Amino acid sequence: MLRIEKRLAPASSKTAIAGAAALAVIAALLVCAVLFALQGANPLQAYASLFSGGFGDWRGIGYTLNKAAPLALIALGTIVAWRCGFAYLGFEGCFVIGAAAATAVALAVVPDRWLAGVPFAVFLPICIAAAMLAGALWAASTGWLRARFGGSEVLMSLMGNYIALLLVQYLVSGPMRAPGGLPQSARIPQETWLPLVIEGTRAHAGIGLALLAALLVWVLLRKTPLGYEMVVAGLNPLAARNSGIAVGRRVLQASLLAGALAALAGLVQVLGVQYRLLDGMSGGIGFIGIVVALLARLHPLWVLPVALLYGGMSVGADSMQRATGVPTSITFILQALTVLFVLASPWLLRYRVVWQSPRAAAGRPLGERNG
Amino acid sequence: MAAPWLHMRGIVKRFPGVLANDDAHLAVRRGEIHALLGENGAGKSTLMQILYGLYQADAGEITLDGQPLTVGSPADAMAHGIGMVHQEFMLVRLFTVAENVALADRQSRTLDLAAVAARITEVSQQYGLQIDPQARIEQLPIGVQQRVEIVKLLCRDARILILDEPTAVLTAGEKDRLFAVLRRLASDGCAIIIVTHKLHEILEIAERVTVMRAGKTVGCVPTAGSSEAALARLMVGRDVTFTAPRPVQTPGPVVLQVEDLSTTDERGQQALRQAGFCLRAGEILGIAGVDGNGQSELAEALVGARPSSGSVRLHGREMRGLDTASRRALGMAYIPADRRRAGAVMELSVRENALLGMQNLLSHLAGLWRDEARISAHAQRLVETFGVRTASLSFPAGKLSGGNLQKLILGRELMLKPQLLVVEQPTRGLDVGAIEVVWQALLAERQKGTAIVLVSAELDEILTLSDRVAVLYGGRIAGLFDNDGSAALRESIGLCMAGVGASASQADAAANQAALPEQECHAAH
Amino acid sequence: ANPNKTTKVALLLSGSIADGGWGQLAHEGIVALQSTPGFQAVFTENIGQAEIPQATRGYADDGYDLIIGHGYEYGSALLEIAPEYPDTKFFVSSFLPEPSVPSNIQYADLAYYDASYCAGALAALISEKRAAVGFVGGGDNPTQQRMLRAFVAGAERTVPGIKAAGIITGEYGNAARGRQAAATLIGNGADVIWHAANETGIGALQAAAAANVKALGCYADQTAIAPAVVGTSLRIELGEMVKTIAKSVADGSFGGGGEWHPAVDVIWSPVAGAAGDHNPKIISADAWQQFRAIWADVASGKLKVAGILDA
Amino acid sequence: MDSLSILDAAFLSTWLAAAIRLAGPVLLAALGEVFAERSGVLNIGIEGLLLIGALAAYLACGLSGSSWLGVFAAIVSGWLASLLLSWLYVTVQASQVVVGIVFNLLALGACSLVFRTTGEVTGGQSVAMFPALQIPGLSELPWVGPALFGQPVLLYVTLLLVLVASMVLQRSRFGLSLRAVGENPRAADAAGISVKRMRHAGVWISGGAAGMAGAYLMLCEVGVYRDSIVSGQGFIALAIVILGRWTPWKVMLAALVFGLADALQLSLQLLGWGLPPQLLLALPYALTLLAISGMFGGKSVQPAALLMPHQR
Ligand SMILES: Nc1ncnc2c1ncn2[C@@H]1O[C@H](COP(=O)(O)OP(=O)(O)OP(=O)(O)O)[C@@H](O)[C@H]1O
Ligand SMILES: Nc1ncnc2c1ncn2[C@@H]1O[C@H](COP(=O)(O)OP(=O)(O)OP(=O)(O)O)[C@@H](O)[C@H]1O
Ligand SMILES: [Mg+2]
Ligand SMILES: [Mg+2]
Repeated sequence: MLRIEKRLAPASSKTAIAGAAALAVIAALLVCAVLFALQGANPLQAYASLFSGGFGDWRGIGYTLNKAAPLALIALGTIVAWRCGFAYLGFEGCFVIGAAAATAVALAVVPDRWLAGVPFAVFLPICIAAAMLAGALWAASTGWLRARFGGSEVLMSLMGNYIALLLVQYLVSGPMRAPGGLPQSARIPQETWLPLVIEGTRAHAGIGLALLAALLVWVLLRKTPLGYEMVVAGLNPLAARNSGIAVGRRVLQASLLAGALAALAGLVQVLGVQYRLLDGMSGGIGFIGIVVALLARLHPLWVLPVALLYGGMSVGADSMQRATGVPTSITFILQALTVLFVLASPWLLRYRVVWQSPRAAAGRPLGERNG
Repeated sequence: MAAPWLHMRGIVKRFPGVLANDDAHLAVRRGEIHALLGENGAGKSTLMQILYGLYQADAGEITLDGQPLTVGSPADAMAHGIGMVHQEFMLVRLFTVAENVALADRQSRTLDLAAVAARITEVSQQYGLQIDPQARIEQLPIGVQQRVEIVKLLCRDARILILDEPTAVLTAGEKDRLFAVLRRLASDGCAIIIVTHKLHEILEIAERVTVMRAGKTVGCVPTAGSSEAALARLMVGRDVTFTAPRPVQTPGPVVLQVEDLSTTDERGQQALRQAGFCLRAGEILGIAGVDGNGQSELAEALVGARPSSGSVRLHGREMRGLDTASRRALGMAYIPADRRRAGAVMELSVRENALLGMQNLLSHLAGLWRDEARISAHAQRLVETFGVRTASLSFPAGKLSGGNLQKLILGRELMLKPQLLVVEQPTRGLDVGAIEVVWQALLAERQKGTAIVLVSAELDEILTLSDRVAVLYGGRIAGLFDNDGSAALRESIGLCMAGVGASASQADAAANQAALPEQECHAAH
Repeated sequence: ANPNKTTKVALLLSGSIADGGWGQLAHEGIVALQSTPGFQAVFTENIGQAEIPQATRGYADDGYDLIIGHGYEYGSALLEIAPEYPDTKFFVSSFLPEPSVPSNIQYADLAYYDASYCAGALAALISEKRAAVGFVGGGDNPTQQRMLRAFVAGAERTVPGIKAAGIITGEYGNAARGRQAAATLIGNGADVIWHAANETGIGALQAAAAANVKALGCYADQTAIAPAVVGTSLRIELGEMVKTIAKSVADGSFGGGGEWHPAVDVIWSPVAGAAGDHNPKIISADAWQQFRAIWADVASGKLKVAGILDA
Repeated sequence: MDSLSILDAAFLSTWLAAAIRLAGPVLLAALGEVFAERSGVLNIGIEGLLLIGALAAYLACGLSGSSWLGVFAAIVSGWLASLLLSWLYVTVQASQVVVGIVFNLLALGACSLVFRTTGEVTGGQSVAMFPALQIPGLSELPWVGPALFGQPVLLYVTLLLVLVASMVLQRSRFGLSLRAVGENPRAADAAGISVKRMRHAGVWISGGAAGMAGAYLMLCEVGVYRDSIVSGQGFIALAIVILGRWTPWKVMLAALVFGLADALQLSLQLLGWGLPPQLLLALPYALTLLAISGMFGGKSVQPAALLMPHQR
């Protein structure tokens, strides 16, 4: 007979982990298939358009890449911060701060402003530097508060998000508001837009920035003594300090880098997609980026595939909604369930299914159980 | 011979990849103090945690008074009168003593802290333990915290008390007091199981001792008529030497000069007051004292892990304002007391732990890029030189036994070829075999001319290894002695630690010595 | 136009189609089109600000003939996308953002200020204490600010001596805050409340009901929410708007490149559930008559609200 | 009338009344969250739980016509939803932050779908709401009377619950165990307390309380369901717990601070000073941030094991 029993230790092979995650995704798809059927839509057709929307053609791939780029950048920021023991949640704030800085610089590329007429190759580094600096300082303010006074960065950064969002809301409804005025800035000049990288799609160069960032973060954490110090400081600050690692400084550096990466995501969104600063343009991306990082198990190279999958799924969800006309709430449910089930999937690894003849089961001595 | 009261038979416990208990036995009688002995990793703690319901055995049975007993949880254990004092105290630091005692009290459904406090007072008076029920745990010294643990059990009428390495953090005086309480309890009919690595303590307190090796029980012998050597042989399977000869050698030039060093503890209390001493190459200075008298703070202040005022000079160079990294670069090394929490990174491999502190040396491009080949070679050499028993270099350090982990940390620091080594409690919790290895390593380092500051709560250890001994009391250096190995010395150190023996002249001498300029340092020898 | 061709219409919404107002009314137009021969109509709701470009291009690439961006959020995004899809028509239910726009995109001036002015006038007319009337606004944007000013002008010009005040809550979807805004106005003397804040406005009506002061609904017929106090609701005929624009695309009369200006009585209508256009228990016949006169004057252009506001 | 002056009694009392009304539901949700966090779980999912409670209250009250039945349904459904949360937080030990964030998305989708399919059970009408309870005599007091003594019954229930929560946390065996689990789970485990059971209980309490807070929102403030009804109040509740340092009566004061700032932002518009509303809205968050930064001491007030999973 089939029996489910608890393992001594959770299965830890890569196949087991991937298999459990795949099971989780299938379970989410099955649950939502019922919802589709109840709404009178054909689940198979829905899932076909879910897949083809995000990956089925170049156009969809272009959107997927655009979605993935900022997600990946925020996830990389998460990795740097969290691996250094800085459980920062303020990426929503860094994102909009970075977006605001990028917009401000891009809006200076007009006649009579300080960047009038600079070529893109000059503009871009300046803009990236400005955005990253703004985000870095924003995140590092929390890092500094923690290093200096010992407050919890988890809670502080949650509060910081509101302040950043309200600050940007103030900017777009006040000082940066475009004439004529909706709560948004003027459109940035076309010369400052990120170039498109795939013919016939909207895919912009942001994905290249994300790729580069992933490589750099991987190199930092795996190949450099600095990264080693950050990881050690994250795993055991006390031991790190005793062995001569300046933990406070590493945390501050990690928070600077994390904020800079999330701000870069904001820049990518402004220069690549929105072309202006808007109220509410983050829309939770700072948190989804954290989700991506965790699904990638805080590994910088896994971030890209996970971000692409997540991005593709939300692009696909749009086209699924167009194709089936079901309420968007079902796509919310599908996305949320998929993530929750994947997060829960390690739980499956604690158990295994064993085949056991009934006789053997009866003959087992009492107490000989696995703990 | 009376039938055992508590009997554990054929206990098997598997952890992933480890057979922690393999057919282990334990038989304890009513009113008996029973010791459990074994090398690090022999499975003592595991066996006790099974008895206390924290782990479930894979096989085997437990009987109490001949009745089979199932302990599914600590609550079960307590219901049967089994209580445990863990190596790491299980106290909520922000709670008061009364709240901590009430926490584990399953008897009443309501919370009546006043009644609990009254009971604490009653029990502690009965056994001569002095405890203020309203004190917050974080304000209490270690020795008192342990008393709280015991009172916790007594308030719940525990009849079988398990103590896992209870003396590892206690001073001689505290230990004596603990033993008095244990004897008292035993005479009242309790059974006490005590896990310890200190053979003389076993001979002193226990009636019988069960010895474990690699998860198995290898024997149960009465202590009467036994000796330390015999126990050690039983446990390790070979003869063990208990003394390490400290060869006579003339110390070299002054390495470390400390003047007026003061610092505070976590709570902002003055923990170290104007300490001063100097130390020469090839010399070991033992820092003795009752735990919590500023020893840790002194060590941390020396290596820059704790902000301090005053002067620390290494080879005449002022260290003030330098952080740990810079001080290490200038030749300091540090082995903290709590190896698991402060000395190594449990999640990382042996190889990555061997790298700790050397990450910038074992690199290309002046610290920009890791040099993997040299890192591996370094780790390999460390493991070989210091005999760290590990499955591979990629084995997680957290899964090493205490002794092996200590060897790893010791080796790591010594391979930095430090001029000054600050080491705290180097053998705490280690078995006699491992202690031997560590002592030899420290003496070899002394021979190479390294100056060593040795902080230890073990007076024996200090007297075995040190050339000179400083006693800390209340954050002050209350006495500074040359170690002549005499019995009188041991006595005066003991008195000094208790804060009574520090005669005015000695204290003055210490204070003077603190201010000694370099030449007088020479003259002192 | 080819009579055999189906016209494909897509409606994009930032909020929900079940918001009981702005989104729901436009969605009703889509539902109507779905049963109209010659039309295929779909919608996507809850589109975040950042998703607008992608959602719009998705429909445009799928070959939709008309894409309606419902709300100010779409103003600039669709303006940027329209030139890429010359064969697709775009419509945004908000003001013209720049003087000249491509010929395949149309904006709308939905007579908000005219309606607000009339609402202010009616509020003042039905105020019993004739001391103060109040307005609760939604998002903090110039349209809402100007609606507030139109409301104030309508009230204070119609009943001299009355004071009109308003609070812009900053959100369209926060009913609890809408309630407190209205309660604040009532506490400071207002005895008639109007709102233009969608779900936030529901809270405003509840505050009026709780304090038993008169209220006027907005966007949809909101009589049911607080039957005892809502005298009438100014319903905005967004369903009609959707149908009108869709038909103009189908028959080729789409007037792109500028702004659509329906008169106030075309795009707004007073409704009060079963009671018809107003609840006589709350609005006296006399007040209603005076309001109707103002309404007609504004609709005919005899009374120019824009002129008053810009003065 | 020229009543819009800041020193006017009407201005002050309406400001205070609005503040208290805004504070009520978040205070209730925050009280529950105190239990979750005191046990070591940061339950970011209360935003979603509030929404679930609001919908349950709307449906139950709309179908039965009884407000109290609405409250009951909200508590039960909040608790049911928290079963999923506590399984993920405590049993699976998935990242609490991520579970909470994603749960909020799930709750929004599910509530929206349920509302769509069940439709307007009331035909667009408000459900039966709790009226403001005028406490005779007291509610006529000048300045504070209407604000303090003219509120719906659930506010008084909430204030009572502040007292109950205080007593339970400080004076009961359950509270002691819960706090121990949040401070030192290993010690609690060794004392025979089931860490998991206490944490499940903490999350369930926050589920029930957040559900009830949703009912508060629905049955005292809004009356009809919309997807946007909660609009961030769950997150404000989180902030309030922090500002109130995990202590019920301080949480109550913190809720009042938030309510006062929010209501002041509304009231000040009547003065026409033209202050950017964002400034006042950001104020309580900035205050909270400073309060938890450790700059003013007390860095260890946070439950020591918050966010830390426990394994033997
Ligand atoms: N939680 C665990 N997971 C995996 N292995 C464990 C665990 N606990 C103990 N072990 C292993 O079980 C063996 C026995 O450990 P145990 O703690 O019982 O030893 P011990 O005799 O108490 O050692 P020490 O003298 O150092 O305290 C060790 O080899 C250890 O590696
Ligand atoms: N989480 C764990 N996973 C695997 N092995 C563990 C774990 N925790 C402890 N061990 C093993 O259990 C053994 C005993 O642990 P214990 O905490 O008693 O440390 P120790 O070796 O006695 O050192 P110390 O006395 O300094 O605490 C260790 O030797 C270690 O190998
Ligand atoms: Mg042990
Ligand atoms: Mg040990």
